[in-house]
Amino acid sequence: MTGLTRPQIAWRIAQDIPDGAYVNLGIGAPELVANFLPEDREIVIHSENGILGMGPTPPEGEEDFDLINAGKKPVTLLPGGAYFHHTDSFAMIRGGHIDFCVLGAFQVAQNGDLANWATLDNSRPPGVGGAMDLAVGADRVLVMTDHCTRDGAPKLLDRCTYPLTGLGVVTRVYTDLAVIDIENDRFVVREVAAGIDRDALQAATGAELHFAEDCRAIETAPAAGT
Amino acid sequence: MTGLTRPQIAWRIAQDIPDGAYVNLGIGAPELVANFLPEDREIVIHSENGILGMGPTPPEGEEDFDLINAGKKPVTLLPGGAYFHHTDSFAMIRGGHIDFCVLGAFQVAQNGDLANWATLDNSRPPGVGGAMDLAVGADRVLVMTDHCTRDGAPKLLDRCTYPLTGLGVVTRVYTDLAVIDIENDRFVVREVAAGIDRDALQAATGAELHFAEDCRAIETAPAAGT
Amino acid sequence: MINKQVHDFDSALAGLADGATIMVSGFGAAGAPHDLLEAALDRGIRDLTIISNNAGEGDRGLVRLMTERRIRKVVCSFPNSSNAEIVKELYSAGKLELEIVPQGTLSERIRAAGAGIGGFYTRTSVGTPLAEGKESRILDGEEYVFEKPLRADFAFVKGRLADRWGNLTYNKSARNFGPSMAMAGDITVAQVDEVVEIGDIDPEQVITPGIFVDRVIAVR
Amino acid sequence: MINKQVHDFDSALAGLADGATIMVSGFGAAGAPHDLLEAALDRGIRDLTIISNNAGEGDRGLVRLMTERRIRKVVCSFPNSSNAEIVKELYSAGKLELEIVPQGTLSERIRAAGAGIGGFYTRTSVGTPLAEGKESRILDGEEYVFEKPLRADFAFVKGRLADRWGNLTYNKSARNFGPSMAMAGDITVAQVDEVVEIGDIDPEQVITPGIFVDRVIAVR
Repeated sequence: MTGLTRPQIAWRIAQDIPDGAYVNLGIGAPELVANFLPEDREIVIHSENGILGMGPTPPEGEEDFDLINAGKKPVTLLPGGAYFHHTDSFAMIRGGHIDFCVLGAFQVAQNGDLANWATLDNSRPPGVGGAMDLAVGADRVLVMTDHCTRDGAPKLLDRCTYPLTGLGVVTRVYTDLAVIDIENDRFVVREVAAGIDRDALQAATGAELHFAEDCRAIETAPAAGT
Repeated sequence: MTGLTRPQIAWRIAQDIPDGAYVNLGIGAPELVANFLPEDREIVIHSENGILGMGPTPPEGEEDFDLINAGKKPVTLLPGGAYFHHTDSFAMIRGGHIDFCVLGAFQVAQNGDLANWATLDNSRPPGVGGAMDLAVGADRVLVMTDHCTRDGAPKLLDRCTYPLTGLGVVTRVYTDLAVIDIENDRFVVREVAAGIDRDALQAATGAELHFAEDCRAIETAPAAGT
Repeated sequence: MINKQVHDFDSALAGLADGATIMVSGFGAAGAPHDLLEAALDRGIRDLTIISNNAGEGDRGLVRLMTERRIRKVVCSFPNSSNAEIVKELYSAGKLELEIVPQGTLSERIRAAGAGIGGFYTRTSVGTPLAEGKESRILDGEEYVFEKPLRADFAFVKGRLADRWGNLTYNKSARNFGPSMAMAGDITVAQVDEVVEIGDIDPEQVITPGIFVDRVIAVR
Repeated sequence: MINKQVHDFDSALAGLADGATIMVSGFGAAGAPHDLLEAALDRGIRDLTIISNNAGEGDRGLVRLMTERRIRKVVCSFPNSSNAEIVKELYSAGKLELEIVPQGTLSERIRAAGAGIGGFYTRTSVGTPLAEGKESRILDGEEYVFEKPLRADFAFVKGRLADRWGNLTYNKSARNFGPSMAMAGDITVAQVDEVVEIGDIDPEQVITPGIFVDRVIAVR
């Protein structure tokens, strides 16, 4: 079953971010979304370490290691951007001022529960970062994830088995196989990747799927997918 | 009974503020203290509307009505001063960062209770301002007051009858007649104004006075008293 | 494109209705958004709840709304002003409801609303009439009073510079309640001296980031 | 005269003793006061409790203290780092105590200590393992968790400019935890790039007013 590439998922998510939105992109794969934001929209990216208006990676040799993103990689600041301290930054998150966040996930449950910070493996110290703040604070919590783990286990479940990040917080999940809304404690499939049939998608999912009446193929950008 | 003038009280208070102290001066008479701070000390005045390093009144014609003190009168800023917003300003007060505040009082009780924001007259709307924050937040709360009301009623009492500003907060009281510490729920007289005898002072006070062993005359500045 | 600048008061106040709760920045006249208040007056808005440090001073803004009986209630720390007898008159006549809040608690409650804090404990007002009816609690051996966040339908603030993203700077002590109120209004409208080009405000000097501001109007 | 500038690390760290709790600013390496931490290391200080967003990254500062087993406990949001395996090693071996706190809660708890807040309610962590054992409360129909202030004996912060009054500015996203930690340390020590003359920092641009800072040391 081959579905979307990560850049294709990122491109798809980017199409859902409207002009003027304030967005926080989680560490890792969600950072890719920044590369695909439509050029005719002005979208303000928030980084929890005290940046609004975060811009792209600087050219090699021009990095300033006092200007980094939440993943601790050098970034730039767009005109109109601002710096502020950590408590103010999390006041933005916790106070409900961020319109969208895009987070990775270990597991998502059909009731919107999110598990993305710890597993049941206790050999590594757990690290939560800002995930719990974003989960409860952002207006809409979008999840970007592979549909299954590397071992083929489903990540979309009737309930999470890993320690939770937030309860009932996820609004939409974007995977390599589908775009799925969480509505009334159910997974509602809005879009399916080309070539994936419904039975296969259901088999790869650990909870009952409900297909929207207007369920269609996931759009991909002509140029994306590399 | 004539004791100290207000400038003389202010001068006396100023002598107790050490070099390097952060001080908030209440609206009204306490503002006079700023005029008498010893010139060989560097004392940082805090104004609750967002100023540290407040300087003297500007020359006429140079007032900036965006640069005012808590009494809403034009002031200046000293080199090294800073502006900040109201919540940060009260974080300084409430977080215990202000070393001294000087407040006026309607009544002070021997247990350190302070009443300085409302009387029993309900015809006027009460206004508390920052008094309750200063009362609990400043390291030392100094009171500057006439010893008695205009009608001759004592303001230093065994307990306050007016609505309280703070409980057990006052550390020292400076009046036109005496300098009085509050220690173990008792008024301990440290200094008495020249020409005031102990019986007269006691008669003007609504609680028992205890005279310190080394009780002496209040010092006044040669040039003050005008 | 993001452009929060509006060019007339109808746009600045769109959605403001009778019965609204409005936060009003300012400490005395410094930082008071008089023009926004008077635009609300001109549009006939009434039955307002005002959250502001003072209940009006001088002869502009809140005092005019007060005089025209547009204000039902004021949540403030210090209603009295030497030159605004109207507050005293209406209060004495029972025609104005006042909620008196210690200044630091007022500011902290406003910030709490903007920061997603459900409530907090403060030592301010313990044992005083302003703590009556409020939960108290011993924490680490000290008594504290429970205080709740304070939000508003609109926040009116006054800045010095703004850009089209809504970033704000302030002038000296006129900063006062602006930054916290900007966080706590469902719709935050900033009256500023000047709207400058995007990028003209040094990102280190932005005091209120645009995320907290919905509309900006230049008033000279 | 006020002069908070010190010229050597003995003066910067005076009073720091074994068993101390130290707040350490920085998000990864940005804003981390490595030189203050290494001066503490050089002076043999041990048995430390560290409050910091990360438990060390790279090969300086916290990582060196960790490697030398000077740290008993870390209160942080994110202990893991791709290039600091020592944290994992010590943790797995039961030789390092960790208290994991959500990043926003960590920052808010630090601010609370500096601002005199006895505790506050947040929605962050509700229903998760990090809320276990904590009081929860329904406020306005939503569930919240009670969190307490977090103070320290020392706060080590890293600024860009300072003056002798202790006023600080920061550089870009290296600001991060500095301003809140500076409020919450009994003794706050700032490592800065440069100490400038009093009055050289624009009063509108002071990020941490000197009242929160006890000592300043320039490190190049």
